[in-house]
Amino acid sequence: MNIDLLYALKKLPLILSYIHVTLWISICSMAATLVFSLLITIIRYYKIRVLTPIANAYIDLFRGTPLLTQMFFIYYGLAQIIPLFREMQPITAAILVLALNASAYTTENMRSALESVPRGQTEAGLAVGMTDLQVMWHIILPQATKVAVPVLANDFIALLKNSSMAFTLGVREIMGEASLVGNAGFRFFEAYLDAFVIYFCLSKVIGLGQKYLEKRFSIQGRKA
Amino acid sequence: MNIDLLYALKKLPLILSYIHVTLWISICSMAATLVFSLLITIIRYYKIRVLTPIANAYIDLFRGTPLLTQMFFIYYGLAQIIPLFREMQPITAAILVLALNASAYTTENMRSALESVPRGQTEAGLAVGMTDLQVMWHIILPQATKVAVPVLANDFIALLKNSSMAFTLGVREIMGEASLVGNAGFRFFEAYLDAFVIYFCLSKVIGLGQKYLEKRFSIQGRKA
Amino acid sequence: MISVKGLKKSFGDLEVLKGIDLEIEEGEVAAIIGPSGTGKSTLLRCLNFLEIPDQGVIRIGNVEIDAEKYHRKDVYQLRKQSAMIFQDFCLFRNKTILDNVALAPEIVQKKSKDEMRREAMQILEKVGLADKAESYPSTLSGGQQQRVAIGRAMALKPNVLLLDEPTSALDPYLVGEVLGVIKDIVREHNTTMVIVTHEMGFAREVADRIIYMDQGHIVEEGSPKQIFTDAKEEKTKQFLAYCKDVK
Amino acid sequence: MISVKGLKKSFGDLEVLKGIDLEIEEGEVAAIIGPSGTGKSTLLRCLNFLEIPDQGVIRIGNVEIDAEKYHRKDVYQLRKQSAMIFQDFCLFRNKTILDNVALAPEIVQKKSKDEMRREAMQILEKVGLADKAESYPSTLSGGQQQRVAIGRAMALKPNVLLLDEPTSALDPYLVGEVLGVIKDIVREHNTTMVIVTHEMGFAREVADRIIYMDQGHIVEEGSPKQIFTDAKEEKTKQFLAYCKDVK
Amino acid sequence: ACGAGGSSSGSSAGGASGSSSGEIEIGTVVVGIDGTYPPFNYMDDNGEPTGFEIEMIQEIGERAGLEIEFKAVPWDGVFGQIESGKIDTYACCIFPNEERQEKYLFSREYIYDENRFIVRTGDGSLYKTYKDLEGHKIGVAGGGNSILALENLQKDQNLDFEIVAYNNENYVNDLALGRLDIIYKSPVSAFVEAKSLGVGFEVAECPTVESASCALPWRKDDARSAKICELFSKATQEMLDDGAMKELSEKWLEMDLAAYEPLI
Ligand SMILES: Nc1ncnc2c1ncn2[C@@H]1O[C@H](COP(=O)(O)OP(=O)(O)OP(=O)(O)O)[C@@H](O)[C@H]1O
Ligand SMILES: Nc1ncnc2c1ncn2[C@@H]1O[C@H](COP(=O)(O)OP(=O)(O)OP(=O)(O)O)[C@@H](O)[C@H]1O
Ligand SMILES: [Mg+2]
Ligand SMILES: [Mg+2]
Repeated sequence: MNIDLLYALKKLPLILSYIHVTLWISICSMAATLVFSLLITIIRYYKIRVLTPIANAYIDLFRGTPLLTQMFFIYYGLAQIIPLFREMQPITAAILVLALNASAYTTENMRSALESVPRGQTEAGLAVGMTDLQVMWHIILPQATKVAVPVLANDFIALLKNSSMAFTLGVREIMGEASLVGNAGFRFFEAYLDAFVIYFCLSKVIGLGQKYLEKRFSIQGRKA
Repeated sequence: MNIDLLYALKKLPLILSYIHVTLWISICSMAATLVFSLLITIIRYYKIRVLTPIANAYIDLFRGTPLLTQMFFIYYGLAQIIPLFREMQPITAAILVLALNASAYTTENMRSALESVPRGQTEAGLAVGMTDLQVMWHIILPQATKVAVPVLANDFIALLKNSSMAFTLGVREIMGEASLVGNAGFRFFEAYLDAFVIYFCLSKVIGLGQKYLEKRFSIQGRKA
Repeated sequence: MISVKGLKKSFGDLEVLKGIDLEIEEGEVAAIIGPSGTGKSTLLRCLNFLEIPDQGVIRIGNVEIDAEKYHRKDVYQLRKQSAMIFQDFCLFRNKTILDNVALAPEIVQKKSKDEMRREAMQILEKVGLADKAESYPSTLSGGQQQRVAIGRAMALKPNVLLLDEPTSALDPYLVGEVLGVIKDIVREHNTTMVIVTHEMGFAREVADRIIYMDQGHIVEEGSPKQIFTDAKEEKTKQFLAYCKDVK
Repeated sequence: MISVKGLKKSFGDLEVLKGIDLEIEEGEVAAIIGPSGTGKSTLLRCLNFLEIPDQGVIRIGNVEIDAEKYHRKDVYQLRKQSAMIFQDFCLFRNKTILDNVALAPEIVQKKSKDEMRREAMQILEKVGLADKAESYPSTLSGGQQQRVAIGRAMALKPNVLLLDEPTSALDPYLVGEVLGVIKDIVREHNTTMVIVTHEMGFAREVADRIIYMDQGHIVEEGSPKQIFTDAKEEKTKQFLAYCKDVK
Repeated sequence: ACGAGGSSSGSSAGGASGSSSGEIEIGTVVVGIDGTYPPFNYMDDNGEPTGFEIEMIQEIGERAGLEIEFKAVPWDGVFGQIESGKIDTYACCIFPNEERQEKYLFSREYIYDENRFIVRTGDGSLYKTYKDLEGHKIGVAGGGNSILALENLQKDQNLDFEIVAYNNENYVNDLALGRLDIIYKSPVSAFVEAKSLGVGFEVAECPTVESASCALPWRKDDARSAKICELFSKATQEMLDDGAMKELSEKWLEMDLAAYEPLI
């Protein structure tokens, strides 16, 4: 089990050639997660009738159960009932389920960030005549973002890695390819090392984005 | 793919009989994660020399790479080099790696929660003569906890589900058993349904704990 | 301009406002005085529904709201009539000083961005903070923050100004300046004002009417002269006995 | 008791304190007055190293710290000599009022819990907040919060009290009360005090010495009588010209 | 890797048959593969599928005049893929046990793939009977029926050994590292893996607990699937009869494992 670095290097291009799949799945599901979880967060923040209990049930369901089973039930199970799902490309299904799964986590994290903004900020906004939505957009969200950025970066990095679940639906991506390569010559160390390095670099990019945003949204000065 | 509910019900006790393994792995790694990430968070919060860059590198490494590869390199890779690891029980290794992995996420989340506490709170504590550590313990942590609870609950639920990775090291737990049962008769839907329900219930318990703690730590009143 | 009828508000078991009736004319400046914890801030916050009253009817201009049945839209309308200066300032922490002043007119009153920037700079000059335009609130001294809060409210040119201890962090020189600014506003825009203050000198200078509140009731109202020299109620007299500097 | 030598402090390009020298005797009450944004709060915050000076030496009691080389332990020692009342109160948001008052003596001075609880209740009675003992800061009115801040500082019975506008949210009646409390403390414990205030009447009543600050310098110091009636510097005179109520 | 092997004896007729009408449009037959089970099916240096089963199925396709497409799907997702029609069958040495036959049609078995107790070189003679297994940990692939076979053995003979199930090939690593003393696995694949690891394994002397064979599963209640199944069975039988299977087996598996006599 001595790692053959040369072998790892030789296999890197092959594994790397699936990076566009991993990226596509990750970026699409991140974007969907951002939009969807923001929507749900706002629904819950303003306790909008009817929608709030639905949102809560959704969170319970998708946060509480394994991603694998969600993939399975939605892609295969729903295909039984809803013809639309039968036509669906596996990669689309993977993106959909990943986003649904991640949103359940992310919306909880967003809520916590929103609630960390002192009530006085909302009041000041309302007092100058803004609507709830304007206060949310101009005052609360920018302040909450500062708290949310590291947490969202975590969520996105988790999502990046969860994208390997798409392999279950037959979509070959980096991790799937690594396990294929690893098994071929029983060279798990080498193949996993490649995956390890690739994911590390991709996560690092998210990490750098995180740092940039944290700086950008940090409020200067002693009382911030 | 018609789900045979009776079969699912029949197999539930068998799958459920591994709940103690899942619980043991999860609870141990949660406890370890809590302690370890708190330690790292404090090291970074006070920018303690030497240790801070080490902590940062650790976070980059463990947050940025797939859990599966971490398991592999630590359990099989280190066993090559350090004989101690060869003696290690797989369940111990799983707990160790899970905790190392989760701590990298959790410490980022804790940092964000700590930074959401206004600077004035620290200053007030210092001004009455408290040490940094006393301020952290009596003033900052309790306030940060309110922000952190939903986020930590997310982390713990994710950890609960990641505990299924222990199966990679040959530790049979709920998800592993579900896939064994699924395999035996090629009845994955039924087996996964059982796992789905069990994880849902376990997560619900964490969710209830979350709700309780959120209430407990919420600061009453309009400006909270 | 402002009319309050039967206003009641409790926090849990604590009844803070126990039935307030109040009429304030257009252009009138009313100062509310009274002991700490008596419900002055709460009354002010009820006027623009930041605190939702348990009972009572509030009218500002031609917007009337019954606390027991109202629409969100009415509340928005009510708030558009007024601006408020908070006891603890509550500046927008994520905005520069200039943006703190310019934001609301821009997005609520849809004024042009450039115009508002110019106007906001003028206001900042008036309150002596032109050099801090690009700073963030957290780097300001107490008095500077309070002046931004005043500027933010002024920028809206509202029909009604609600001021909660607007001079608490200001030195006597600035109190004089603020006094001047307030008098200007009233003269120019005929703004109606409700000022909560514990600086009796300031109240006397600025107000047309003094309202003395105690334990959730309006105990007495009258012209400054009458209240400060010839209060009718025992409570008022006791309270004012400590304000030696005004007598 | 307090000695400051060559104290300088900048925020970025902004030089806030431009070389402050100051000596205050044990038991002396010094009031710092001056325009807003002049560095009064910053000076106070430097005294207990909440703001780390760029340069200068600070001594309180027998703890002396040079800003350019110091140990964390020295800073802790320095802070144990003093208590502070913040301009924006900064009550512990996660603690009840009673705990706000009792916490520091318990964990810093290791007093017994039961004893401190009794003592804290007595202090709350003194500042008129006994009924709020179990409330949280966020539910208090402005004046109530300020009184808790005063109580919290008093509970430590420190050698040195640093007060940043301790009466800004208080009505005249309470200002009188606080004045009494401060006089009591000085009499009982011979506490040294540095009070930043813009209420000239209060400064005159309470202080042994008035220090007038402007733009990062100490412009003039002297007894209240001398400063208020016979200031030497032009700047001081100008500033005080607005304080009609004191003259 | 996939779940190889299966349990004890079977019964009933496996293979093809079923309703067939000549009118059915078959199109491309999509064959799922695990792709991680050398030498049966795995990926070559270019990431293309290769191995015994790959070549066999290609030849079946040629003989039956069917177009074949391979698709890598991990074991976890296989049966969803089959049932939702994303793939038609799955090649990974699947043993058509009784329970599985209730759910699927199986075409003609093609090879025997017996699991054996495998140990580090030199230890083979330590385990002469089942009794010798006592006190040891035995690693086994969780994805198959072998684990049931071991459990039955344990129960039937009241033996005291511990079964450790894996969802991957890590039990081979654990045997090499000495964490396990015995694994229960197809010797063919175990030896391939041992070679890659640079360690030596051998088959323990004690006999296997099951005889197992490999076949391809097909959807039931689906005329097209039944038709393909029938065509596959026919071609498989041909290959067994004319020695093509033997040839392939010797090329990839280094011995003749062709399933001349069906087990089920
Ligand atoms: N959110 C709240 N929850 C509970 N009690 C509250 C809340 N807000 C205010 N109170 C209580 O209501 C009473 C009136 O408070 P209010 O702020 O109106 O006083 P005030 O007259 O403005 O006093 P001050 O002059 O000290 O600012 C106080 O006793 C306060 O403790
Ligand atoms: N953290 C900071 N960053 C940048 N500038 C700051 C910071 N803190 C204070 N300042 C600036 O330093 C100057 C002095 O502030 P300070 O709070 O000491 O004033 P002050 O004399 O207490 O005024 P006031 O009477 O209004 O409270 C102000 O111009 C303020 O804007
Ligand atoms: Mg008030
Ligand atoms: Mg100040």
